[in-house]
Amino acid sequence: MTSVSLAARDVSKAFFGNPVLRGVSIELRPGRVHALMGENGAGKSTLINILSGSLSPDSGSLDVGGRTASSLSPAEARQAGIAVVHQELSLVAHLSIAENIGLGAYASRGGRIDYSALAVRAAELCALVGLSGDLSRPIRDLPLGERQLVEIAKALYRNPKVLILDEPTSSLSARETERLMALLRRLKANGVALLYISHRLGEVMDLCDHVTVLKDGVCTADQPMAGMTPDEFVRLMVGRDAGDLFPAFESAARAETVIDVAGLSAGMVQDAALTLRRGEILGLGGLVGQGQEDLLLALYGAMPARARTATMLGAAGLVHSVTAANRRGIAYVPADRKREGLLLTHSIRFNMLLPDFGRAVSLALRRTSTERKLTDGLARLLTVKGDLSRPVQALSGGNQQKVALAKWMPQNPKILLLNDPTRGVDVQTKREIYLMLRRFAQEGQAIILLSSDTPELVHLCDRVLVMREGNLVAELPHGQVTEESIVAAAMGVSPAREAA
Amino acid sequence: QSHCVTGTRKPPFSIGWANIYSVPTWMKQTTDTINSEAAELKKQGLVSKLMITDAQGSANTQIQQIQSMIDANMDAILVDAGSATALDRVISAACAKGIAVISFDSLVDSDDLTAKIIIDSKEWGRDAATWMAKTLDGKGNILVLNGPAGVSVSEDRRAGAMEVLKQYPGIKILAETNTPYNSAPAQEAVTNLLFSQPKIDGVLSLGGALSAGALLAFERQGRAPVPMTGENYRQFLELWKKTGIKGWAAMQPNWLGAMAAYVAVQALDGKPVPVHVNVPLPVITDATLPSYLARAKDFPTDGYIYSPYSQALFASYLAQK
Amino acid sequence: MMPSLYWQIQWRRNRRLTPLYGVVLLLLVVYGWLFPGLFSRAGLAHFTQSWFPLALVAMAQAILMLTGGISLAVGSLVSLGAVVAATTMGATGSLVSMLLVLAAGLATGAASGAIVALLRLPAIIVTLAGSFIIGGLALIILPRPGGMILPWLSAVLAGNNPTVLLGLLILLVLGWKFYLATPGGIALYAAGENPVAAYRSGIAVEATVIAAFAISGMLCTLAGLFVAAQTGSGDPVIGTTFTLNSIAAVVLGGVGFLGGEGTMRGALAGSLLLTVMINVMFFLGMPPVAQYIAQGIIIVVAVALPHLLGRRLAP
Amino acid sequence: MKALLRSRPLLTTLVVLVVWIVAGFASPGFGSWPHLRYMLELASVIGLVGAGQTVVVIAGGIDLSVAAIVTLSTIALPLLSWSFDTTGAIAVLGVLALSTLVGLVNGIGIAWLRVHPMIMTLAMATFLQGLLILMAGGSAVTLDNPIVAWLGSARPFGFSACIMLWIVMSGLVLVLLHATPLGARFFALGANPLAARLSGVNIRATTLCAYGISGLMCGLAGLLALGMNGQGYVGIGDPYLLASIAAVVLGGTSILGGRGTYGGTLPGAVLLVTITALITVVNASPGLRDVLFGTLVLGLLLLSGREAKRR
Ligand SMILES: Nc1ncnc2c1ncn2[C@@H]1O[C@H](COP(=O)(O)OP(=O)(O)OP(=O)(O)O)[C@@H](O)[C@H]1O
Ligand SMILES: Nc1ncnc2c1ncn2[C@@H]1O[C@H](COP(=O)(O)OP(=O)(O)OP(=O)(O)O)[C@@H](O)[C@H]1O
Ligand SMILES: [Mg+2]
Ligand SMILES: [Mg+2]
Repeated sequence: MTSVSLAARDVSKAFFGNPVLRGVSIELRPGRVHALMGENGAGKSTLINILSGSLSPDSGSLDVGGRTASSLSPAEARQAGIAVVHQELSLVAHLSIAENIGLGAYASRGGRIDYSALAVRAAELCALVGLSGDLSRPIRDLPLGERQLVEIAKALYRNPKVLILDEPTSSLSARETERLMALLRRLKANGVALLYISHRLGEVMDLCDHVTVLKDGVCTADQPMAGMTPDEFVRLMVGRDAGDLFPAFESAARAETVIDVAGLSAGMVQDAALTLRRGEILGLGGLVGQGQEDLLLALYGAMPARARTATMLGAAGLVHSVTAANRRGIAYVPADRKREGLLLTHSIRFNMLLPDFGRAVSLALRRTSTERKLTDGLARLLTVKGDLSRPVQALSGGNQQKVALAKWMPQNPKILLLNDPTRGVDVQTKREIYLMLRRFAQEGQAIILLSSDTPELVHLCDRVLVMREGNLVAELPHGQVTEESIVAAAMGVSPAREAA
Repeated sequence: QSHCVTGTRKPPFSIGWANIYSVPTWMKQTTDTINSEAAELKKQGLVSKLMITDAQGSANTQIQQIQSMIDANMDAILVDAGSATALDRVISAACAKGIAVISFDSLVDSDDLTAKIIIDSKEWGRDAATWMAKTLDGKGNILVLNGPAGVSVSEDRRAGAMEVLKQYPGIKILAETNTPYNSAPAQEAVTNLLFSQPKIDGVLSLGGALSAGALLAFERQGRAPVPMTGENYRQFLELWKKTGIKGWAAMQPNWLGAMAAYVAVQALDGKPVPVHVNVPLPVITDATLPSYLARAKDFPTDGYIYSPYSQALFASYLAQK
Repeated sequence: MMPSLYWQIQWRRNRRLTPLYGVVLLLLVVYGWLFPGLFSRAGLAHFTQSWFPLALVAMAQAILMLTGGISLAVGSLVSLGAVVAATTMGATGSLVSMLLVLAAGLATGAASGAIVALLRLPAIIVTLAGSFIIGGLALIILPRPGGMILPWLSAVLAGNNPTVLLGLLILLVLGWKFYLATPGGIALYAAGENPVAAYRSGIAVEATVIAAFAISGMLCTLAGLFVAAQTGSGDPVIGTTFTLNSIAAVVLGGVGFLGGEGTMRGALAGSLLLTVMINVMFFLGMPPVAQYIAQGIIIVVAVALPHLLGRRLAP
Repeated sequence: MKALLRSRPLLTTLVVLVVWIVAGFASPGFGSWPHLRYMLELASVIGLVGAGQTVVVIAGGIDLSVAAIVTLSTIALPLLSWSFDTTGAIAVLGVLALSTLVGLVNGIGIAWLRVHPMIMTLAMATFLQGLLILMAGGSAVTLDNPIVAWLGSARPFGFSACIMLWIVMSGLVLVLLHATPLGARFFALGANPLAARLSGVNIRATTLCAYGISGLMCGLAGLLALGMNGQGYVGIGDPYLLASIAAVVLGGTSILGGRGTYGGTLPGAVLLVTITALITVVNASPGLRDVLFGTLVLGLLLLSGREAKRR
């Protein structure tokens, strides 16, 4: 053992009798990027919560800076130079970006927070992670992607010796991801020990030197990255052979338009024109926070909007409320499941039924048996395992996302507005979701897919619209969609909007 | 010359009525008597306007409102105090500005004002307890029903009653209660006591609607009602008659308000007014009960049946030493 | 030059409250117009005295609500403060008595906070039970209104000169601003809005909550001390109405029920609105019925104004 | 955690039973059936107000106007009585409609004007106070509404009519909360209004329903209080504001919304009445009695009311 920055030895953890980690060991070394891989619910976040002092293990020990302890407190972890970018972001919504970045570790002068020092340092870090704009904005006003950048900046603020990142890129676009990768490489060169969790295989293989794979709370691999192939990875995580991640592209678009709006303005969105046809999958890309989300919300009636002309599903005019949208057959899956998608303290079953409550017009009593059948079916479809009466907050992040998506299935919506639907979802499930989207399209549903995961846009979409500063700046047909073309359009490098 | 009044104030006078809380029916009835007295005095050219404030039960707000009355330079301020001591300073301030301040009903402790229209709460308690002791021949188990704790009227009545009861060792206090001066909470408390006290010979109720609640409690639990004191609350008087108990009721007549307005004008008008204006405690007995009930329909069902009043009556009390 | 980060943050927090400030200002102008004496020394003094105790309890309530709590014991604590001051001042002198008052608030507050934070009981019901216990103590100490406050103290705090009171208020607000700009102050917001995030960021959430309760209790008994000075005596039930009024002031001032949202300025503006409204209605010569109805309407309008004006706040 | 949460109502019920048994041994009259029945009668009024309060709190709000609505309905009953209405049914329906209407106005202020529930309902309470000054002591006639009198005092089969009404209403409320779509929407709205809205819950309609139900329940409670007291008066509703909130929270419903059940409010209401009764029969100074009351509430809360641990 040469130098070990942080290690867990044989740790186990159970929640209410359900073992989540069983004798897992992991060793982080300075100047090495360590990948932690596994399916949704494999126990990755639990392990890093133990490493960072947010949870205490039931058994096993931790080695920190040459000392062995049975558990850590968050304060001790911080003293040991451990910083975490949490998957479920640990930001305070009503405080400003800058205050969040420094939270719990402010430099103070005469007892007071040194705001000017904080401003300087926060601005520096924001530039580093690629977050622009006013640092006094409260977190609640930021789209998810930007929150993720703040969370990263917050971890960096602590000058960590050990940096743990739990799906830091799950809502970042290619451009921000690239920047983050460069940053992490620099940290690695400076001797920081990194632990990196992601469901985006490409990133992991690019960045990481060593990998630990968890399956059902047990370590199934702990080896150098060199020589690993994607297929091998999937086999280690899932236990069987992987197929292709993306189904073969085959357009199902029909002639009939379901959305035709022009001059749409809402929130950041200015004067956007957009058509969507039955059976079409329309991608929405660009850097984070360029107004893509506002566009979806406007079409969903969840945000005040106006349009010069609008026809949606044959009826004139925009929808002006969510209930009206649902009635017309429009459904929306938000990216920030915790805030916008789920009732965290309620059961998985209750969450899956949510839109059905909204739709039931009669005051007749709910029938438990029907509800049970429905939810059991959805759980099987999306491989959400375990007791459905557990609160949804007890699910792993990826599985929560599945629940947020599942609830719309019984509605058979005619238009699906998806805001990063595979955020934090493991490869296996991603594949299932992609297949499902294809099937929906073939059945004639129209889909708008806002995605930060560029390969999704490349492989799934009939067309991709790219947004920049609230404007639709490019429209790329399937064949022309590449990672480069999207980034170029997003950065304003490409000429004006190309014709479809 | 009366206390506070400087003689520079000329009729018609402006009067402020600083009510502690105008929602309860007793207060509404009182305000009505003040209104009609003010109307009368207006006709006589003595009053120009009547300004009413409502402190919503807060002594602090009452201070604020009296301060506003001082700021508006009212000629007189009538006060039903939310606290016996809290208004001392603001009342002194009013007095210092030559404003006639009249305290009635819930009195202030201070004497730095034009007049207090006194129905002695201690005496109230003494008389009630004396009646009860005599009725029980100095021997028996009683309940004592008090108003809210920490409020001077309630504490003073109780102090008076205890003074008397000490002299009757044969009378045993089974339990005491503290409730707002309302019938429902009193009924609840007495009912609970009925279950734990098999033998009760009398209920010494020290005010308001408490006795009505107590009688209802006896009735609803099928217990034979017992001798009871009380106040001129209409529901109590009606139940008193209906159940045929031996009863006794004192009265805090609502026309104390009208009288306060009258006294204020007298003082401002240069008539000498003593700081302590005593009003003999009006009492209702089995004998006088019918005369009150005969007028019941003129009063709200959840109100108080007070005795008739006139300026002549007020004048006679003022003249009393 | 760009305003500094600190001021930018402050400005953002304030912006949402502009309509409320507008209503308060309007009422103040109307009041000053109806009663020009307001601008005299004594006029200002008296108005400040009316406002001061409510301002203090609003601050006390705001601190708790920022940490995601609430107190129904505010009124009892005010009574306790008044009673302790009025019963001890004669025997111990003013300084010791004042210290006793503050200590009583700190101790009861910290005890409630400890019960809430360490035993994990809901603040609303703990403080409801606490209101009976504390109110009962006040009654035991002083069963009937009485006691006394040294006249010089009454004169200084509640005489015809507003300087001391305004000074005290400014001192408190500055104290609060200072506290807010310390790591402990921000911890208050963080622990209220997102305790898990606060905990993960290394903030001692329990300690923060207990500190908030303690400070809040002290502000309440301080209000009690002032009420005693203002009235020259003690009254064991004088504080009762402060409980609901403090909550009204704070919620009017835009402090959220779920913690972490809102400002002390808002709470103070809310308390000012409730105070000035009473005087304005008096000088407009409204009868009690109209006072109640107008009060209900003014309160709703002050809060609904942003929506009525078509301005949209984030849901 | 889940199992413990679910049994909060059960724990509260157990606490009530233990208190009853212990007090029954200490004082025989306390544990007698007529006394227990009487306490249930008292609890029925708190329980009904608490039913509306539970619904509102679960839906993420709070209703501070319950006391005023209860009073309003007792004062309004005589005003809505006509001589041709011999059964009193029209007056009763009129009162219930009026109280529901007040609740709906609360809902409109909250859902459309986006006024914070505390502010809206507090302002409504203030507004109603003004109205009560106008109404009270005016043309009020003695209560002679047969239905209300029956509700307040009848004991068919030795069981009080008001308790039976309470049981029926409890059943309805429990079904509403836990077995209807509307009930589910209350929970969704209280747990996360934004997520509920994006999932197609009609926030405005749901809010309106919650406050309407609260108004209706207050109206019913007012009729019961009126029947039991034989006489309405201004202030008759005052005790029910804090009592209803306390019953809700004692019963384990989260004051922050989204979690809870009326099944907890039921024993919560009984517990409050029981503690009050206990304190009444204790011979002590008023101050000491208050201290005892608070300590008992706190102590019993420790047995039944701990929140789940954070980590
Ligand atoms: N607080 C909790 N209470 C109960 N169960 C929990 C809790 N937190 C996590 N679990 C369970 O522990 C298991 C592991 O969860 P964890 O969050 O560590 O998964 P993960 O590997 O991070 O998954 P993902 O990739 O989806 O984020 C899951 O089955 C989850 O349901
Ligand atoms: N507090 C709330 N939180 C979340 N959503 C809300 C809230 N209140 C209302 N909504 C929902 O937000 C949607 C839009 O609200 P908004 O106020 O913009 O509607 P509106 O019809 O434009 O209002 P108005 O009719 O007052 O002009 C409505 O469908 C409403 O159900
Ligand atoms: Mg995870
Ligand atoms: Mg609109």
